Amino acid sequence: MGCEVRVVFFAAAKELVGCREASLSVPSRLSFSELKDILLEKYEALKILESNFILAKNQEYLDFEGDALVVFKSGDELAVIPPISGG
Amino acid sequence: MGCEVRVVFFAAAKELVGCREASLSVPSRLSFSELKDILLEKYEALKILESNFILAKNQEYLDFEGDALVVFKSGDELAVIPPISGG
Amino acid sequence: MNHILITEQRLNIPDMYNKVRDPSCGAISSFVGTTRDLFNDKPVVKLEYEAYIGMAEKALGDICKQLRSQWPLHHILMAHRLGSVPVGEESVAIFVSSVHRAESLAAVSAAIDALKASVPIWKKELYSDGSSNWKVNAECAWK
Amino acid sequence: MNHILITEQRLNIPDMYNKVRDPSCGAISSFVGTTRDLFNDKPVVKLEYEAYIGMAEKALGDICKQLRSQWPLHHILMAHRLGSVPVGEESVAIFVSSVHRAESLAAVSAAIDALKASVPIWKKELYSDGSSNWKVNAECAWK
Repeated sequence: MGCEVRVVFFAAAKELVGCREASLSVPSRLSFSELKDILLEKYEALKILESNFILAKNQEYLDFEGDALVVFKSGDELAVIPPISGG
Repeated sequence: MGCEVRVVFFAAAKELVGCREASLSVPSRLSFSELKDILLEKYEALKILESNFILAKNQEYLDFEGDALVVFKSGDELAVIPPISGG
Repeated sequence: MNHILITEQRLNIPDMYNKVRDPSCGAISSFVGTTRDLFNDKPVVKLEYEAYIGMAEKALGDICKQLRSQWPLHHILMAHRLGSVPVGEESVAIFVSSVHRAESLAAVSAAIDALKASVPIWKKELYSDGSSNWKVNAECAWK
Repeated sequence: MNHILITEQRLNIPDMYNKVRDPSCGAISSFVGTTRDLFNDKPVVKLEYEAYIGMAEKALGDICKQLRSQWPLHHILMAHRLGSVPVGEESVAIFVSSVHRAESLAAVSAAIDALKASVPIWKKELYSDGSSNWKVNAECAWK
């Protein structure tokens, strides 16, 4: 079963995709790599980042080193997070 | 040959001796321990510090770990320096 | 107390110092980052900061928790400016107060390291030749 | 530039921060020591600082030289207050600016350690029970 989540884009990702936020349909259970594939398929411009972005769900970083299971429910917020440069 | 130096006292040493500065006759060449003995003999109140003071000549610390030679000329400034507590 | 501040306003450094002072503390240590006029000899005309604000505030709070688990600290203030920051102005400020100096000195250094590694804030430099560049922290684990 | 200040006036912390800022620097680190209201649970009513002023200024200058031999630093400010310092007010302040953060953070820590070990300044605490005590730094090699 799928669900609707809000996806938000920042910095270089926002410039490439052309918007701050959008709606995204995702399966309620999928792996991290499958999730990235869905994003890259819907937002091809992100390919320019050459996979140099990670993801956060409801403001918690998703583990990007393993290929962990990600579980979504409707209304979740998914953030596309390019390499950071604060401080 | 001896000479006249100015001796200055600070903190607990100043309180014990009762003045900030005085004149002192010292040999022009003597060891650090001999110099301390002269001070303790002239200013007995310093004995309360139980040797917990070091000396500076013309604003340079005198080596207190060896028993180095100290050379004076007239007009030099000798400072009696109790343990410090700045910062 | 933890003071977390993410703002487009100019950072008020004296005010931040005053927020962490306390008669029970003998030490206030700080780190302030300002925007530089050069990047590898290229003159920088403007810097812009962007943040995932809700998550950044959360991440700064997590850093405070981590600091307090390591050292006895009194007040911690972590502030970051967003939007356009003119050259020479402050982009980040960290102030920590503690009873003795060792803990606040250590915490400030750990705090800025952790901020650069984990807080979702981005900096874009605009150069005098018209080019621009989204910077990447060496501390960032994904780059 | 090195700024050395020994004064009976209240230390002006914002002014000191401004003295070390520079557009070529991305980092300003600082340590400020304030007088505490307690010593081992004994309420402190007053603190008095005394200095061998000429030698203290020289010693602070030597510390700046030592710091610059270890790290690339831009401005260094070292200030100490003398005379009566009310509880909660600043007694010592060290500000260092540098291009990147590592060097100013390291220099501030080294500076306060060196000051406490070598600069001829003395602190006397006066307690609410009328007693007083010339303090001794742990860093002092003769104690």
